[in-house]
Amino acid sequence: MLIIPCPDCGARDYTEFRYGGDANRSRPAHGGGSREDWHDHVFVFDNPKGPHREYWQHVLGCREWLLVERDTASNTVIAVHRARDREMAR
Amino acid sequence: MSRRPHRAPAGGRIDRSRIVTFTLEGRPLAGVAGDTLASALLANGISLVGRSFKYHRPRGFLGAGVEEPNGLFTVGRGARATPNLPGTLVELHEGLAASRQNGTPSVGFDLMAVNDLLSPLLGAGFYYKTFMGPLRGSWMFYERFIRRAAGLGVAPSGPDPDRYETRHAFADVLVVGAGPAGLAAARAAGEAGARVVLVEQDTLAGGGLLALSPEQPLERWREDALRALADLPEVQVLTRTTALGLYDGNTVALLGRSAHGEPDAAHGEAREWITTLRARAIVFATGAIERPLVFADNDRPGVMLASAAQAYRNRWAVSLGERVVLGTNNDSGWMTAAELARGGAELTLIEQRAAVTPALRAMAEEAGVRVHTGGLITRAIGSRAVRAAQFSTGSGRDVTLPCDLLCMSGGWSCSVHLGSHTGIKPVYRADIDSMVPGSLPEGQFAAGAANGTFSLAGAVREGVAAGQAAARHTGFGGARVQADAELPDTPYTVQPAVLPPPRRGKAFADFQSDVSTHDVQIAHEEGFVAVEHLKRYTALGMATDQGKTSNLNGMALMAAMRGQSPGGTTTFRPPWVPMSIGALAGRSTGQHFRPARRSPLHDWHVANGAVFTEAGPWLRPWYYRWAGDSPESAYLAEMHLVRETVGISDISSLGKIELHGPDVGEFLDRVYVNVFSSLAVGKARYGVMLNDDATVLDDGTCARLADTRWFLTTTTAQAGEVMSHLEFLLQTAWTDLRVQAVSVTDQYAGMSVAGPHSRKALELALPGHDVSDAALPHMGCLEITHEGVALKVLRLSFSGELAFEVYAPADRGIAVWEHILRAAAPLGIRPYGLEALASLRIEKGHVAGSMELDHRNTLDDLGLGRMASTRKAFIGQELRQRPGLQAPQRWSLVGLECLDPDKTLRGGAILFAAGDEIAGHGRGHITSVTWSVVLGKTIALGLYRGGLAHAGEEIICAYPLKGEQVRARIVSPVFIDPEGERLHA
Amino acid sequence: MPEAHPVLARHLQAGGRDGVDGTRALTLHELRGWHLCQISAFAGTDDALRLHSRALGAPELPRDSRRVAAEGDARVCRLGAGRYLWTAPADAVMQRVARELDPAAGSLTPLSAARVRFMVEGPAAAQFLQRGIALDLHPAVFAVGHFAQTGLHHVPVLLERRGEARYELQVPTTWAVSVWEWLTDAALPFGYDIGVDTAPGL
Amino acid sequence: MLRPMSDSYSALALARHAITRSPWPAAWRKAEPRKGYDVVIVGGGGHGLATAYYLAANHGIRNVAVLERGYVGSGNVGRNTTLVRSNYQTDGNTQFFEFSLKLWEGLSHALNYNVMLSQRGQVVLAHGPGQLDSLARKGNTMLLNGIEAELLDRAQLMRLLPYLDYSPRARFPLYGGLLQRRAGTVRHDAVAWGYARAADRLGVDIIENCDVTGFVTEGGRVTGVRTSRGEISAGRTAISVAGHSSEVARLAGLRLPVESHLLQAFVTEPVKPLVDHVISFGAELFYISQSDRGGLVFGGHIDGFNSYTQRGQFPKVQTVAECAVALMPAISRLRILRHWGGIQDMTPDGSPFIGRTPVDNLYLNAGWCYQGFKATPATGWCFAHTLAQGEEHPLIRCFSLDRFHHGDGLDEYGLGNWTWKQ
Repeated sequence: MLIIPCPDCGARDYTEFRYGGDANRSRPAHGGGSREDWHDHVFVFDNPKGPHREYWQHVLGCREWLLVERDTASNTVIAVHRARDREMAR
Repeated sequence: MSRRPHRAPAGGRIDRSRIVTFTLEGRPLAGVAGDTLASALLANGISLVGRSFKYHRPRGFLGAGVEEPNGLFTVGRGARATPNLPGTLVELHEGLAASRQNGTPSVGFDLMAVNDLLSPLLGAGFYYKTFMGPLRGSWMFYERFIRRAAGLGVAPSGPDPDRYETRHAFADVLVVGAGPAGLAAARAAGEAGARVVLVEQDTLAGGGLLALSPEQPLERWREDALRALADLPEVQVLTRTTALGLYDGNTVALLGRSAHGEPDAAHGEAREWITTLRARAIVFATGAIERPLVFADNDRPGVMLASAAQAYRNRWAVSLGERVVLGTNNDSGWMTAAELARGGAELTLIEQRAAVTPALRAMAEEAGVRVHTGGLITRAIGSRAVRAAQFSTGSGRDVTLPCDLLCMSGGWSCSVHLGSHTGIKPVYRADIDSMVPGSLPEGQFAAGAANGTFSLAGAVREGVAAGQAAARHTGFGGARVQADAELPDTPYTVQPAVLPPPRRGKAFADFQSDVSTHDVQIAHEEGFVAVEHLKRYTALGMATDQGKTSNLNGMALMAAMRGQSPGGTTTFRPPWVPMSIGALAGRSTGQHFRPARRSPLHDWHVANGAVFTEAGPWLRPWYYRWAGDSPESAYLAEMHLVRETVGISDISSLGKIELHGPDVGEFLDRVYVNVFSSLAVGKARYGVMLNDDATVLDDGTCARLADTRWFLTTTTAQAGEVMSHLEFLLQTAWTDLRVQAVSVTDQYAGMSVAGPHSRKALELALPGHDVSDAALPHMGCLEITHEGVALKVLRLSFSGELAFEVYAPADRGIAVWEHILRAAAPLGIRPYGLEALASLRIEKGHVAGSMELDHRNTLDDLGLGRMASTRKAFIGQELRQRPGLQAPQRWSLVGLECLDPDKTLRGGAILFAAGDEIAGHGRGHITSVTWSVVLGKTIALGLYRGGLAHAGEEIICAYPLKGEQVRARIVSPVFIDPEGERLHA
Repeated sequence: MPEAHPVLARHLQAGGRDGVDGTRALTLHELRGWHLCQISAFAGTDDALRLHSRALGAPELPRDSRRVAAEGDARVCRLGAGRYLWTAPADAVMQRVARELDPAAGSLTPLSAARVRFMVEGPAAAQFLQRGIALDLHPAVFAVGHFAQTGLHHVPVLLERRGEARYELQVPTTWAVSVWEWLTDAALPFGYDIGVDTAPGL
Repeated sequence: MLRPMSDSYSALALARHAITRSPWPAAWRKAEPRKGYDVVIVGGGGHGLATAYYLAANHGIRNVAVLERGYVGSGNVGRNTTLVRSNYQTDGNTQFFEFSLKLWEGLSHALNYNVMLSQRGQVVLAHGPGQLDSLARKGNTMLLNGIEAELLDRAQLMRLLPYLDYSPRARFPLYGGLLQRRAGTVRHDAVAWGYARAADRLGVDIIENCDVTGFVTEGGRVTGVRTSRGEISAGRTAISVAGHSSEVARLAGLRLPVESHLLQAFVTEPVKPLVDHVISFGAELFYISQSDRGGLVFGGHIDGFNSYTQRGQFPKVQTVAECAVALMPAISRLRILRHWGGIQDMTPDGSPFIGRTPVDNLYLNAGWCYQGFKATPATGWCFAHTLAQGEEHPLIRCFSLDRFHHGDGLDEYGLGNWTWKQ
């Protein structure tokens, strides 16, 4: 069982979460970005075998969107942050 | 079949005072409490227990436990009949009905045994080389016979009457296996203060100790250990509990089974249950399994693992032979030989090694075991029961020894499966000729035989160490454990089994899959030498015993043929033993398969003649019986009601979201294609949201209730998606926006009052509130309190009629609904269901979820392109400009009128222009169809290449599944009231 | 005033059942008659919301998402960032906050009808809940006064430990019947009594 | 170059070997890499081997190497649920998968290897009128493209598949279904072995235990590959490594619209014939059939998050079991013998990419989502054509790598633009 430590709720089974995909792609600014930027943001992935930054939302818990760093080769969770904290720190 | 009584008059872990009667193929038999089906059959002198998968050779029990490949039974009657259960794992219970499998007509006389004679044709991979002709499809002819011949038992035909459960559990330390190492580990971890769960697949804790006579002094150690565990409040010992698989996060799936043969399902007693246990540390004390020797006809009934013979003798007091030959290559074979000899058997030990320690010799001598060193068993003689063993002496002479039991002790294979399920490959240890666990990750430990430590004292020492380490890993350190001084510390040495030279007869590596040395030879010749190729080409290790006795022997055979030393590794996949599908499903069966979502008005619908239909998880009124007895007739009456007078419909399933905050307007401007920030308080607007890729995410309305308070509705299907989408944007992309989204879907019952008399209906229901066109114009909203109940009233229409949506707190929903029905009764108001709702919107040309909103279509495809604001940016704006999405030949929304009065349009029909060849993918398809009560004909919505540019054209709707072609005309999808006069009435 | 119709009304009439051993080791009750609402902050207004709501008589908003903050009869759970579930036997203060809260600081959403509350009680309560709740309910981990938002048979629920052998479950109204049917089926082997609690202070 | 056509497989040959006890030759040579090839195919799975076979058989290009990191068929060709079918509705998919099914129908003969195509028919179930309408759209499209299809109502379903749950207990009642009789199953390992043997006989070098570590480029063109067994030059280089497409493409500097996801598969203990069709549940993604050995083989949805672990999550095992019992209540007492995971390329629209890449001389076959196995022969055929001609075969033009730039996504199932929801 992939277990994700939610910063608010504690360690929970991944089934409490909704997957949100690759979080490494930077979203072009609203109303900005070329069609090419948006294409790459929406359709192209690094898809690494190894550490992967990805979104998960704790839908059955606090509903927080989390930024999870996980090794796709082992499913080891390396780090978890609230997405909003990470965004604000940018 | 021998009828000699085999049960010793005393001894064993059985209760002779409790006779248990059971049947084998209907024949009544008796065993005693504590028996397994296997021990009871053997005690009854029944040793022919099955036929092999491919060659249908007669087979007896090879083992006494989880490793058993041969003795598989169908147990139970009727819908409770369960095929393929190893008799060694079936606890005997009163009335148990068992039958043997894979014999035609019976296991005793099996016509399919002819396959054994044909075996030169049927070697590994034979089917890839033949059955191809004479025609291309010939395989389908042969396959029927092969399918009938294959398979083991017969599946039950009715629904399972038993109950299953799933559970969740947590532990600091999980110890798997309650043998000496596991008992010691659990105790050590428990005494350190950790919360411990010790699981044991057997009915009793003790592991290998259970195969020793209960009169032995070691029994005291076992009892002491169990007593110590019972005294530790945070230690749980679960017998009849098998660890099936290890998954990520130190999660182990456990299968528990009821001690009762026929559990009481009516009172909720489960037959089996799956527990998902999350442990912070795990100790694998899973023991080891003895390996057979590979010699000709090593599969004859009466040829058995030495450890199994000892277990039958000591645990179940069943002595299987008076003249026993035991072949071995390791020290444990000597111990077993001595133990069996002490039990009274005349025992000859054939040891492949030329020399052993004096201690072993002395022990054998003392027990009266005759010994031949440097000897190899070469063949078992006998067909339905072994009569003699042939062996070659060290000097190369062949000797035949009469015997009634031939025991094999080919060394021990550590049970490394569980620890390797998450990808840690086991490694081969040459000194003990076995796989041992690979380098385990932090928090996982192995101890005892599972770890290659076979001496009792050594296993307990390792168990203690592992238990302490596991406890320490979870934050419990420092406890002192008393050493067990008096446990025997016998060494274990082994020499890899030598393959006897090829002889007549088949020498099996995998018993159930019928993989012999010959098959391994074929695989070798044809180049299937990689371990996985060997397994897939020969089926080695693929049987229901999952290769517990065969994997290592098969790999050793291949290594020998390749001139390599034994080694290599293989992948073990969960589960450790087969797991029933019912236990995995637990109680998520029948209506509990998935939870159902019910409107707050559900009880009213039930009491008032609604017929329900599934809409995703929701149960919604499909139609009401007042309107007719079938959906086809009822929905028309309900449509008439709405078009002509007034109806009321339950729309509680719509997603409802309150948005609060100073920046909601800006937020909505970004997520909807159209502008919301300019919306006045007291007004609502229809909006469409796109995904980043410009496909339509959802449509709905949003009302501005107050300056910073908004009320948004979504489609039923997309409610969850939209909520997450909004939260995602607020939490990741636009963290500066001061907006909070609160789902209020469950807070409010929603009802739509629709029809030309709907305003009158509301006036009657809400006296004192002004719902006139001036006070509440089209797309207006009001918050009112009526008789103490806060209501939201929105003037919105899905049907195209004058209509109002009323939202009331969920617990007042039925009261408000009934109040409206009562108040507006003079107008003839009635409820209408989903079918009418969905049909009315077709007449009005509104798109709907899963029909037109199917994640493929863009704003422009749905004819809504003009909604897109050019004054502000919105999600999906950029990718919407891609040429493929703007191409004039895209399929877009059209209305269709049926032109053939005697025919009907159908959803899923493919559209062609007049003159097109009716072939290929056409120019579009029909998405939604209804009979229009307004127009008196069938109408449809569809997607058509070029869309309304073809308005007025006559086209063909092809439905070849029914051999139909129907003419239709492309029209505006807004079939009624294009000017909106009804809405604005 | 139109009467309230609890969604479980029909189901609570069914009565209890004896378990495998003929006893009833659980009680499953519905709690009624309380007021629930969510008060919410916006980006950067959490502290302002705390001050303003407090000034209007709301209970102190907790900063921790694991423990229920009780203040008199009122109870508050922090559901997530800037979101607090406030439960009280009367709604006068809630209405005042709804009316007077600075709209730039936060907002209040009534949710009394959005959740159905169950009380699960009895020596087997934890064992019973572990049939569906994937949380460690060991008292050292989930002590009295702790709460968690989690899933039960695919449904989002809020679970609070109200006593050693007493748990409250909050279930979204539209899922409540399904969850109830699931719970009573899960309770079969234990045996159970059912009922309704309307007394305040529970 | 060509070795004599001895030891062709047939009943007669089998009898001859049985009598003489003479050994069979190796199914394929254990080839050593040579310095260079006209075409180098990275990936010795079903697709790579089929491509090599058709290069040799259809185009006479026999100087071909297939480089496999592990052993032949160690990837998804041996991990799937063995279904073949051509019930597709999207222009492009319909023609491609029907072409593939036609090739399946002649494959045992073409390869002289019995791949055991069993056309027992597939039924896709509908649980309501709306779902049946969308199946009708598919069925109509199939018929209009010369592919057989039958729409079944509930009564017909009850006759054909009497063991499904038609009782009022069923949470999602059965309403109807779409039957394709020519759909069925194929013995998956045999496909890899059969193509390997046939390609080998035409001179293709199949090189196992050969890990590609990089591409050799000259002036922006790929001219060879670096491997764990040395550098190999190549006229044209093809990537066909489902599950690891992104990792290998990255070596050439490419980022793909592909994510790797884990799909689990399950097999029960063998039982006597019970399920004579391939059945697909309609309420959730779940499909089941029975192998010739007697095991019930089934699968469900991907685990749902990027993964290269080749092992599944336990809750998914339970979900699949729930679907199995919901569909066929009698299955409850049968037992799962093994379950395993394969790594699957997932794409935003659920459709693959085959053809040229922005890098000269480098060709890509990736992104097959759930449908890689059934596509094997047609992919091999069309990819070989593309490699031989330097231009895409007409049947795969819809599968271009740059289709999202143009807004030409090929969305068969309408699940939205998320790789993990496809």
